[in-house]
Amino acid sequence: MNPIARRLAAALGLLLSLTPALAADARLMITMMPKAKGNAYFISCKAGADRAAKELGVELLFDGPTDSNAAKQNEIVENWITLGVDVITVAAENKEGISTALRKAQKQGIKVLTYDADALPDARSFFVNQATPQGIAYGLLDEAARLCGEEGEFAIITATLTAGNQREWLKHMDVRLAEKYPKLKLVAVRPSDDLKDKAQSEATALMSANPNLKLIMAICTPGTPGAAEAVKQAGKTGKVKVIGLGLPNENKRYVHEGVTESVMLWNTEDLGYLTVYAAAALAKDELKPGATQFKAGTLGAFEIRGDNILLGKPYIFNKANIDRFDF
Amino acid sequence: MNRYFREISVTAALGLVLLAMAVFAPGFFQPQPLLSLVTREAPTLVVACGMALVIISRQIDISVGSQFSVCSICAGVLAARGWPLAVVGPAAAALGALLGAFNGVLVAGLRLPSIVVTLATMVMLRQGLNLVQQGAFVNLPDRVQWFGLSQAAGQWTLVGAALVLLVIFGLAMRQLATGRWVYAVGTDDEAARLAGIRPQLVTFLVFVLMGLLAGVAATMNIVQSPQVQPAVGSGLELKVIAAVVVGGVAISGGRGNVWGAFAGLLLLACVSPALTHLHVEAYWEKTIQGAIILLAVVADGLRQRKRGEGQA
Amino acid sequence: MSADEHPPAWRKLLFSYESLLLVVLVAEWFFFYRYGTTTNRRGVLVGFGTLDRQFDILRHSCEIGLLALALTPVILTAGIDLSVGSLLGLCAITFGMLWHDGGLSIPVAAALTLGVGALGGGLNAGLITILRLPPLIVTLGTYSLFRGLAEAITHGAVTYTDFPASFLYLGQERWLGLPTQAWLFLLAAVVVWVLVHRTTFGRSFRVIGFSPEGARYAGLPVGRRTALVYVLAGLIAALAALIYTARLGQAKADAGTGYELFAITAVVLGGTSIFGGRGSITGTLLGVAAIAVLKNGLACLPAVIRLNAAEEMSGMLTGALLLLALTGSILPKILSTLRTRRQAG
Amino acid sequence: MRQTTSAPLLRLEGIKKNYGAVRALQGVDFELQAGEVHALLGENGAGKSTLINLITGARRPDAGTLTLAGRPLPGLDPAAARALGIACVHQQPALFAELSVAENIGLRLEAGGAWRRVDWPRREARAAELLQRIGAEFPASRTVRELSMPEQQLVEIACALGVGARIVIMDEPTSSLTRREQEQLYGIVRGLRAAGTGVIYISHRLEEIFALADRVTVLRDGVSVGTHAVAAVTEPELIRLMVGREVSQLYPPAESAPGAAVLELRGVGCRAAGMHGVSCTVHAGEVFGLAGLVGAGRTELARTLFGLTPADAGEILLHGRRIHPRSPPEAVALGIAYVPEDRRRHGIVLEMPVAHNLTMAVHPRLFPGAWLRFGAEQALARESLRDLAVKCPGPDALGGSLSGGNQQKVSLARWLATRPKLLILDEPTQGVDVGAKSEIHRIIRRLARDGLAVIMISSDLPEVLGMSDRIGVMRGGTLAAVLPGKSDPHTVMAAALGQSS
Repeated sequence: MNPIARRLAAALGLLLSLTPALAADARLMITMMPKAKGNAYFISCKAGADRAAKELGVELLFDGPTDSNAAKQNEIVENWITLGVDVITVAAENKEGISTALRKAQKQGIKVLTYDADALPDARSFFVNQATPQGIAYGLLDEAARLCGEEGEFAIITATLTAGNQREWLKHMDVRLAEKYPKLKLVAVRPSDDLKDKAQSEATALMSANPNLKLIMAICTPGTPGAAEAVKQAGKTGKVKVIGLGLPNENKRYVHEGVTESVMLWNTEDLGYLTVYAAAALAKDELKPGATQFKAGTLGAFEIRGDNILLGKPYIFNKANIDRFDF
Repeated sequence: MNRYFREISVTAALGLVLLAMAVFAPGFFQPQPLLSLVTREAPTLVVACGMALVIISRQIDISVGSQFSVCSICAGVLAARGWPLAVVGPAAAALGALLGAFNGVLVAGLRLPSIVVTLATMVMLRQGLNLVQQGAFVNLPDRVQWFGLSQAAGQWTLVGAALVLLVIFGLAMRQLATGRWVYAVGTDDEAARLAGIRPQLVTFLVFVLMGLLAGVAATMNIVQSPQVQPAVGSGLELKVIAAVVVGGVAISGGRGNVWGAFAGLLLLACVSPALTHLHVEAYWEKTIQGAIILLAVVADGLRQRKRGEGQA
Repeated sequence: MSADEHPPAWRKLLFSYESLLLVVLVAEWFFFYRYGTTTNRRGVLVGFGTLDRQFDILRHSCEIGLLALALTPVILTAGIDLSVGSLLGLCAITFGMLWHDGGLSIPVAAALTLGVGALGGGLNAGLITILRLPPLIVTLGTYSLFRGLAEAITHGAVTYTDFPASFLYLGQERWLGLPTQAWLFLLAAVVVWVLVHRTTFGRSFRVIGFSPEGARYAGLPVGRRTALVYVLAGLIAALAALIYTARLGQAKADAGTGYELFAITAVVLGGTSIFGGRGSITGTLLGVAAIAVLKNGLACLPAVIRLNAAEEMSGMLTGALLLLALTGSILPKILSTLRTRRQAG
Repeated sequence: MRQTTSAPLLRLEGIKKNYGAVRALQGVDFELQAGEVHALLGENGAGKSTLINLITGARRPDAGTLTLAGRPLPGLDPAAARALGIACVHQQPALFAELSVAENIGLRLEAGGAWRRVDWPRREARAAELLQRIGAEFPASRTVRELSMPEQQLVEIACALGVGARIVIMDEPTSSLTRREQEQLYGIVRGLRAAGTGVIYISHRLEEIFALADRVTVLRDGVSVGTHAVAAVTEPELIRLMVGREVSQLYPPAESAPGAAVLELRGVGCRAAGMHGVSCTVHAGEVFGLAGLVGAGRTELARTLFGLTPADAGEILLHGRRIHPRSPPEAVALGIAYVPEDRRRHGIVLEMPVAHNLTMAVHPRLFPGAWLRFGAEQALARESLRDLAVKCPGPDALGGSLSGGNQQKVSLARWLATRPKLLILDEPTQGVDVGAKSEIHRIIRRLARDGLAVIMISSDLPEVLGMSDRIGVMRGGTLAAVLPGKSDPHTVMAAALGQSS
């Protein structure tokens, strides 16, 4: 696999022939931190971000923990502070946890932006909001309710029991369930440790444990294909519906086979793209508090509400449209 | 049959759990889902067999999880580039054997403590994989899944294959001279040397075998779904070690067998689905698994005390 | 890594494993100082060479450093404790719970947390000394158990935050020029050093590590001494939990996941024999430093940054370093055997 | 007496072997005829074990030649040696503790490839037959871990028999056997000789050699100093050859009059240790010998007094005060010292400096407040080393680097440093060379004279008789008789075996 070869060669090459230090190029230095590097969701964010960086001619540093880990996020931010970068953009694993480090960055005159998952308001200038936790939770739940006819049993597969954003979504869902879908019953929440295979096992168990389960909702990207595979193997395609967060590429085959009804996700590439543009603007003082609109390169204008730059409604990918996306 | 007390007691415990499930959650036994769950554990069983050997020879290998991942991804990449499974499988096994051989050289050749050596290789392999793969899924062509057979056929093939391997190892460890040599080396390698056995060689081969089985298991895993995730197999090492130990293989070497490991694995593996069926909240899972491990060793301890071995 | 704590002759000191490690560490440091430090566009000195960075390294390595300190006596007795990382997590949420839900004052909650840590260590100690069970397995069990309890108590969900600044000072501010927790770490290091190198406790640890039977027949209280190392480990894990909580300003059930491996790596890299008996606290400290500098230094190398591969590379290099250290430690043996072979042939 | 003109079964010529700097063998010649028992004598460190290792192929000689029945054997390894019919009964049995007796024997005897199938029934049958031949009472299915030391020794011997060996090496085979088992062993050895097997017999017990051997070769400092027909030499001559000097008399006379009672036992027992109803009194300044067969409960009694297996019956009085030691630390605090039988596993810590070994039992006294005081430690160590004339480079030398006799002295010195009231010695001279043996005896005497109460466990009957002021004889877990010091061997033996004499 030559990408591998290339990476390794690059790694060694760069390490040995010690490249000119960062200062050498006088370009803006923007950093971007995902919750977890390995996560396909953020990899596609990076794709968009890289595109933006190329257009703007800024240096983009993309780094984060390999597993979602609040402590590591802080350490990396602190490292960036001492590297004297211009802008730090973070998808916060834990609101309070990260904020201490971010405030420190602001004190050093580094601009701070959050995307995907927000930190405390006073720890950043803007939050690139792909969709509020509430929006995601309600979106998924409404879709689920629609598919189940607003009644019956459904189950949820999460990343880990401790993942912050997941808990937040679940909280909103509980509220929504209570007030809007009394007949819809959440029978179980099972962790998948962000492992597709574990999600598959869990889903299998869920189905046999709850014979009249109508739907499985996976709220972590590896979970959705995992659950779908389980349903497919159980031969319950159509009988037990699968929805969840996920990237088109990982779910196309299941959507086409009719295992997965629909996958919800905002356009992650755009998210990355917008974030970098906003960051650059922030550094150049083109983006100031109080702005109500922001124009991001080829994507055109985005609305700013308060200190939230809104990416727009999440997409619902389904048979009809999923082939139009490649990320 | 005092000699096989542990194996029997674990099997009994497993029986009890299954009985309880039959009473409180008969749904647990629907054939199809059960088959799927068992299939998911088939690769783990293969790895557990290897781990049993390693621990019987008084070593330990905590790098199996990483070996498993590396083999899975490489196998996946090869398959994705259109290599036939008939080539991919052996290739993965060979790669595993190679990784195992590396551990083997350090442990048997240089006589370094296996726990530290494999700790190092575990980190190196895992991080190396992260470096080159960056967490990206590998999508497999459709023909790969279930070896291109029907799903049921594929699942039975995998379960069958795992069980065949289990039986082979079960018999080999008891009936073949080599098998007994592993026990001999695990009990006292100097005595083994005097008895004309070559402990270094045996240890080395055990590690190679461990790696090979990890490779085989990886292949058995990737054919179960159309994608491979690089994070696959993280935490596998502890799961397997726990299973083997619960199954009555003594960490001090020379005692136990793969049958016990099999029972131990099943016991630990059915915790999660059992909880799901009993509608117990997921966050008790780790606690219960920990409790089972402790229970098993405590049972050992008490029994040894009764035999008055605790003394002196 | 000599077995006796005698103040050794300068020769011995010069050729000791520790001094070798020190050389490696210094080389490492200067390498990163040279290639990891630059001035950025605004002409500000940035990167590895800055004082801030050095302090960050200190702050980031305190928890793992503490766990390494905790593990050194354990490994000296030829034991192992895989549960320290999980215990850190359990203690972190215990503290959060006691303070937030229990409404206790910070000092009281902290004290109780230390108690819980000692208790957790006590569980290991009891199973290992009273039932004479292999530490590897016992702590493998408690490794799951403690983490499991942490998740069960919080349902995995609860995250305790909004700790008072007075407490966060412990993990985020400086006192007398150094990060506050560094002082605590230093204190712990000194205490453990004295315990291991200057008291009969440390001596008995080694005896037990070399030959538990020999220790028993020498009239040493083997059970109590062995129990002590595990209880101590639990206590220090609890301390690490407090510092961790203060540094992040949050207590969560996943605190300290995987730390045990880093700690063990540091201890072994520091020259403590996994078979017991041999090793030193100095070595452990150097081991911790070597790993911390490597990890943070790589994160300052432009090449590595551009590949966003700091974590992966430090992982791989640490592993390699560990293998090198091991091979180095047995090199003399190999050479001597070769020499005798040559004489023979 | 056999003809020594026929071509020897085994011949060693000019054998040299170094371990690093240590020159273990510096030119040894040795020959073994078919159908003879050839005793190998020599102080510890004279090179006996090295020689065995060379013959069994465990090690390679640096120089010299081995010829088996006229055929030279370069590059011999354990497997090859076994194939040539060379078997060895090791002093410390090298067995697989976790495996069954049958398997232990099988692993040693069965030749053949790695992939051959194990024929369990045949294994079991063969093992059973061998055990029966040497009159062992335990089944072949038993796990070795559950066997006693002598029983394990018998397994070793069974292996040697099993190979149908042309050469059998026996390294102190009787050191831990009971009298009855010894007699059985003698029978076996004579049987082997009659069958034309060559037996190399190593022992420190001269009477054994005179009872059994045809010829004897003496090693000293890695050189063979002569081979003699046993019929043609006397004990003193042999001893002179071994130590290279005249050892006036092995057992120093009792010179002290027993004083006040130090230890008093009233029906002491311990179920776990299988010991019961022991009553006796030991006085200051006396050596109380404990005779009896192995497994009669002597070591068990010692371990009970030392708190390793606390007593659960009767009462123990020390200087008239009731005591109940529940653990070694308690026993030590009470002034009880126990020098264990197994030097290398219990007596000293091989990996640690002599100084640490010497001070191990006196931590509380020597290091008040648990603070190590290196100066005091060194001083104490030097003093002890001087007192007992231990041959070693200095306090910082590792315990493992010392010879057996000196290790024993260190182990003894450690306990003298505790200034005990009661000193228990368990087989103090087992596997110790003649020179060191007599030195240790003199030390014991001196201690008694200085008013210490000494309990000396020994399976070496002459030693017990020679050293003891009074002799307690144990049988079946209890004290069967207490006899005066100068009783004759037969009464003691009779008491030990339970016959009324």
